[in-house]
Amino acid sequence: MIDQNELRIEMVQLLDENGNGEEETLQSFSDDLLLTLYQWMRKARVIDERLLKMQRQGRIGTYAPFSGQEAAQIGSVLALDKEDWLFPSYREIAACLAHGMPLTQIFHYVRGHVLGGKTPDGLNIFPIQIIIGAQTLHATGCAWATKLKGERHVSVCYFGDGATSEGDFHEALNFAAVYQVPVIFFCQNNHYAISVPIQKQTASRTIAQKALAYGMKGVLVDGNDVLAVYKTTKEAVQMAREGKGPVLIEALTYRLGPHTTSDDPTKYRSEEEVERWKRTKDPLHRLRKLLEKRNIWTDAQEEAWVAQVNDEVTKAYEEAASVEAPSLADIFRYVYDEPSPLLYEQQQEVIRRNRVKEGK
Amino acid sequence: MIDQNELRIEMVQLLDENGNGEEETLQSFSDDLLLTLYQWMRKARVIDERLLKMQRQGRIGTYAPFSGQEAAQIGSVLALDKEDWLFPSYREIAACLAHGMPLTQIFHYVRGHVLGGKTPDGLNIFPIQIIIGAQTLHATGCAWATKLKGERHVSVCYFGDGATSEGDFHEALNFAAVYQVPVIFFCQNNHYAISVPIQKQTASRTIAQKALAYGMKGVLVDGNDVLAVYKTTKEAVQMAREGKGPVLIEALTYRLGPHTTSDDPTKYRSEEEVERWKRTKDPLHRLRKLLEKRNIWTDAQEEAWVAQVNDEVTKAYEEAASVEAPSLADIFRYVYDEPSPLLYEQQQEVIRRNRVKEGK
Amino acid sequence: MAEMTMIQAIHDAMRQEMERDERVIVLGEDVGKNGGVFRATDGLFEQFGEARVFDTPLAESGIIGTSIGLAANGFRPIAEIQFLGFVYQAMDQLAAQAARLRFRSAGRFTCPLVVRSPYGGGVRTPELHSDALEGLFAHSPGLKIVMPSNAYDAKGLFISAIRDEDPVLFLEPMKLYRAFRMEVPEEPYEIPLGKARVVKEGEDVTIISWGASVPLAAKIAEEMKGKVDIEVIDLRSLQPLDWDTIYSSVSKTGRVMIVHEAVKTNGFGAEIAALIGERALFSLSAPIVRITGYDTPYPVPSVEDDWLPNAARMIEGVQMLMRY
Amino acid sequence: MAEMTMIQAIHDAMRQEMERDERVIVLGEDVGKNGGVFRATDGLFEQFGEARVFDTPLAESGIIGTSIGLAANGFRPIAEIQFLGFVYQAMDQLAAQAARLRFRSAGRFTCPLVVRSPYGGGVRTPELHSDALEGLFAHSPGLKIVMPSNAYDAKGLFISAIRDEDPVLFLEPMKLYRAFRMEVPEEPYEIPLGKARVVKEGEDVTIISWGASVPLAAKIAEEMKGKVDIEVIDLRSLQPLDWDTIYSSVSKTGRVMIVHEAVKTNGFGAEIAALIGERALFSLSAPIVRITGYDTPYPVPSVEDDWLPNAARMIEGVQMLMRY
Ligand SMILES: Cc1ncc(C[n+]2csc(CCOP(=O)(O)OP(=O)(O)O)c2C)c(N)n1
Ligand SMILES: Cc1ncc(C[n+]2csc(CCOP(=O)(O)OP(=O)(O)O)c2C)c(N)n1
Ligand SMILES: [Mg+2]
Ligand SMILES: [Mg+2]
Repeated sequence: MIDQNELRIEMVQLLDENGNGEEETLQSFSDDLLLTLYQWMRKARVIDERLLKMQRQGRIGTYAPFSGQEAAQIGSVLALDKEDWLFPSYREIAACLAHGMPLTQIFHYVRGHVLGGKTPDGLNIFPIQIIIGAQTLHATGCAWATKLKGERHVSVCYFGDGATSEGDFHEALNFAAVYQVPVIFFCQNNHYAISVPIQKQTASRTIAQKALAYGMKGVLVDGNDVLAVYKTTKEAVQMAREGKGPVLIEALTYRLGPHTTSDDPTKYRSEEEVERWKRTKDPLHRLRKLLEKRNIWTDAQEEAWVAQVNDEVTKAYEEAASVEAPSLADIFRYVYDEPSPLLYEQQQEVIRRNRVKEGK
Repeated sequence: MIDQNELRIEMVQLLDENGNGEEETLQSFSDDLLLTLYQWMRKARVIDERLLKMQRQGRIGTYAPFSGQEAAQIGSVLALDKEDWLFPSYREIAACLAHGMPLTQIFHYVRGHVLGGKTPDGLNIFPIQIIIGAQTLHATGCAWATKLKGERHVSVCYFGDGATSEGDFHEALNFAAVYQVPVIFFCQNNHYAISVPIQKQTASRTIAQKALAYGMKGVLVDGNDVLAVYKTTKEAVQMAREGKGPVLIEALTYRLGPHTTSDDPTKYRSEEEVERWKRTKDPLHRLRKLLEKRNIWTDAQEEAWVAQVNDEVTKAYEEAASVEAPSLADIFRYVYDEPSPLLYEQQQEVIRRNRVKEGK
Repeated sequence: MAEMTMIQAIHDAMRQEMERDERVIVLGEDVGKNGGVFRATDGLFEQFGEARVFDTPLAESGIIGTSIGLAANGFRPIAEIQFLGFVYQAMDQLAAQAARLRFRSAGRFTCPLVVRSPYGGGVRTPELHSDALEGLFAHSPGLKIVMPSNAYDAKGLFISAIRDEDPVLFLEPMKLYRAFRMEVPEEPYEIPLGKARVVKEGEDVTIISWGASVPLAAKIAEEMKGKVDIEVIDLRSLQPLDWDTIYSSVSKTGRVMIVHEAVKTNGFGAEIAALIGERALFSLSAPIVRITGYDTPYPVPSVEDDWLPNAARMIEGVQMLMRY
Repeated sequence: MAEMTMIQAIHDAMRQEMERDERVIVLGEDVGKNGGVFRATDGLFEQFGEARVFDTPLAESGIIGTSIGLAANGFRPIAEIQFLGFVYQAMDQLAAQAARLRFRSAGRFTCPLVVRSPYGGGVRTPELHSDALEGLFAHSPGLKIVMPSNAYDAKGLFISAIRDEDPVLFLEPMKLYRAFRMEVPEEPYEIPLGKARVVKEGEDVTIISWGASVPLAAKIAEEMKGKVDIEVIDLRSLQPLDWDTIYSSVSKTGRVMIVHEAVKTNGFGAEIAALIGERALFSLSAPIVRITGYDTPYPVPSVEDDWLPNAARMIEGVQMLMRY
């Protein structure tokens, strides 16, 4: 009988919790790259905290914070080319930003503006997916198109541990492996799907091993080690780009905050557990240690950087808030290329009603 | 990286194509058991051939023959207790019969009678499932109920290689492993889903290895070796019954006939391929060889047995055909426990219309 | 009697039925330790333990599909779909499997299953959390559909749903979960499925509604009192449907307005209008008005209030009817 | 011109569009080497090769879901669902994903996808192969629904569907695949979506129908000629809907019968009746009749002919209408 206990699966880690690692490996990361990775992680953390605060102030809607998962998102997305495709869920704000999504666009989304899903032209980021797992199939289809056209772009699909239980995940990985399309399935295993711990989500010891069901390559990486994530993703992307097929990456990580702003995580996880991850495994912390060892980042620089990001956030918020509030009539433009006569009638009714309301 | 090429998966085989095997292992099968297995396989083959013929004569509707897969079905189902639950697809007529389904019942089904799905009381066989893979979840739920009630029945779910691509298959195996319920997922990998060969169905080298995605035990067995199927299933069932969780069994086999009576298999597979399976791998053939070696079955016995089964078929057909043809009004009884007033009205309309038609 | 919100009433019904009948079990995403994202199942895990209350993997088809097996083998599962917009993932298991098990097996197997799910708009949720999809299930024979509009009904209808021998979809208007408190008996009681409630009697116009839209309809009727005498009907269940109550009212008023949150085209409002056009045509003195969601996907929070049936649209509808 | 069956016309449309536009690709179960279980895609694999025609794994959500990605990234997939009864497995990808991609992205991404699927009864199929489920999709904004009733329309409508910028569900009445031959132009042509066809003009009764039921309606109209002058409308597409043609006819006849194979409750017939009740009420001189499948799951072969709309039921309906 085949038994998972006979599988040996090692987790890729380059930088341990204290910022130490094999010297040679670490040397392969230039100062510039380390700084870029760190600055993006720090920036993401600041933005996340500001968004959380704004939600509490009622300035934006329900929000799903990602603090704790910066290494997984930034490390993977910075390993991509700008033309590569992203398929995010609600949790991948950091990845989206680092791939080029303007912050104002994020504000449109969290403020419930009609433009919230309208990725700027030229940027290949699919709208944020709410239905858990559904985007895995879109990513596979998109990568399939890329392959058929002979382009070299890779599609990267983000999702959580919970998403691996959905049928769509299964069908997406199977199609991807059958057609050998250039897609990376990037699972951020943050140990919980809302309140459900990974042990209740699946009996498999890792998510990476699920790749075996599809004859696909799989890899487990320390998701709080941005260097490991970066390197692993780079390798996977290169394989995919060269036509060697899809890869499933499991990045082990942890969300430090609630599932969303409507969630009370004390119902289902202990303070000690959260504290442990916060204290010993914060992804920013360990890279910061390395930067310090290399003497390439100071407290002053950090302060200036945080201030600059805070400014950016304020400006982006103001810019977003200054965009005209949408009217219901707008949405009718996006149902079909051309509305049917009956739909057009409804749109006209809305416009009329709107005029009445505004006293015109 | 995790790679399927590092997996070692062996196929369980006890009896080779010439009816040879390890003497000691073969000795563990009593003459009685061998005879029962053989007689059921032979009986199934005769029934299948008769049903095919009747379909060609227009006496029954579309039919999905199973010839070639007798060892997989008979070997597995005879390893069960009578109270165990069966979840068949359209291809498992042999398994259903050997688990106790009356042949008349099969005739009701293939004749499109309302009673076609009405398993006799006391027999735990779910109605034949048409939606590929959907029954995997029912089997898991049923086994879960068994476990919660503290009963010792096992649920056995049959499906094909194609079914493993459906999301439901994935969700069913995942639930089964998470809750450690006593269910056996029995996949008859007959190498095709209608016209689609297994290589286009999945890139995984075996279906058995898909068990690893769920932290479940998996096993690959020669599906044309009834002894191997019997023994493997017995072991899996025992594990499940003892609370050691679900098992995925892949039985490698081949359907010798068309997918259904509407299918033309020459469109997608070569005659040589079919011939090879027919000539060298027929599951009846190799057990027959063993029986001959043991001197427990003669041509005369075979002839008598075939005649007896043919008789049974004729009688069952006649019995089924003598049951009153259903009327449309009957089906209204099975929509709800009690029809709603509007549905009752529709039923009355049908009854009235029927009376008019019959000139009453 | 106790003052209860609707979510408390639903919780109460579940708890009491679980106490009464050990075949009743609860499963779904986050329904256990977390007590459900709306706290509908709060405390059930603690009270009944992990052999009766199950946090499932994240898979809707899995939840409904395994519930069918559980139901066929002796249990009475209450399965939660966390938000109704996620039910598309379970459509086959609901509409082709649960709905047809009795039919397919000519009565040998049955599926006494309650699928409960929050639905409806006005609460600024992300996409696909607010969709009203009852119309899909009304087109799926073998399912029952119950949509309560208040705490009292919710408890009584829920208990009937659990005791029913067939699969029942129990759709809970999340906007109303904590909107009102009302007197609810502490002991268990049943409200039969298929009996509408006349919320308010009236002579001029009939408003037919269910779930989330009922309080709005009642409010309009109240507001317009003196000017227009509106009768408000709360269908409570769409399947089975209480045609008799609709018929009596329409015969009396001759003017009909149907209100629902689902998109207009092929919403259940269409079915009611069609039944009236078939069976009560000559009672009508005015066209049948439907006030519904527009024929677009449910929109983003910033415009949802204008998209939903609202007072302005309903009053205009009533005024139009009164012109006849 | 050539004499063609409907399946040939559909095949022809696919082949010609694939020749014209290399973004058009075909995927589905058994559509490649096997040419489809009804031979709709016969020869396409041989002509266009394995970079344009794909035998997919057995997974409907996978077929539609990957098609969305293909469509968003430059292709125009034609995806086959082998029988419409299997579409439940793809409901999320169809109704919540394909239908909403344009909406969700405020126009940035679109989904020019055709999902074709055989449907309809009378051919003695196993369970869930005959279900008419157009009503579910009519309640899903963002989708278009086309249901041809003959070879000529099938080709022109199919070509329009492929060239459309939005997802189109193209539902093919399998009973009619080879039932008739008719003259079909050999060159490609478009029939615009949203334009109904008046099959036969008449003064007394309007029969509104689509897909599989149209030939039956036409036959009844022919049979009753002299006694009742029946106008027959073939909607051709339900979304967009040609209300103007319905309205003209109803204004003229005042008597309406709607015929469809889907179950009655919340079928698309309900929507048409509701629109008439809303916009043409005072044109009516008789109740609106719906002749449809009964409100049960599609039954076994031995009783399906009585379950489906048939001549006896339709004639009775017309006679009832003429009593007003
Ligand atoms: C199909 C579907 N089912 C349920 C939900 C509700 N829901 C939103 S997030 C979530 C948990 C997701 O967990 P995971 O995939 O681990 O991602 P994480 O939130 O941890 O990043 C659930 C159940 C949903 N959005 N879609
Ligand atoms: C959900 C669904 N999709 C498609 C079909 C059509 N169909 C019937 S059998 C079949 C192939 C099944 O192959 P497999 O699972 O290998 O079983 P086998 O027929 O070989 O025993 C297909 C595609 C179906 N019945 N249900
Ligand atoms: Mg998670
Ligand atoms: Mg097969």
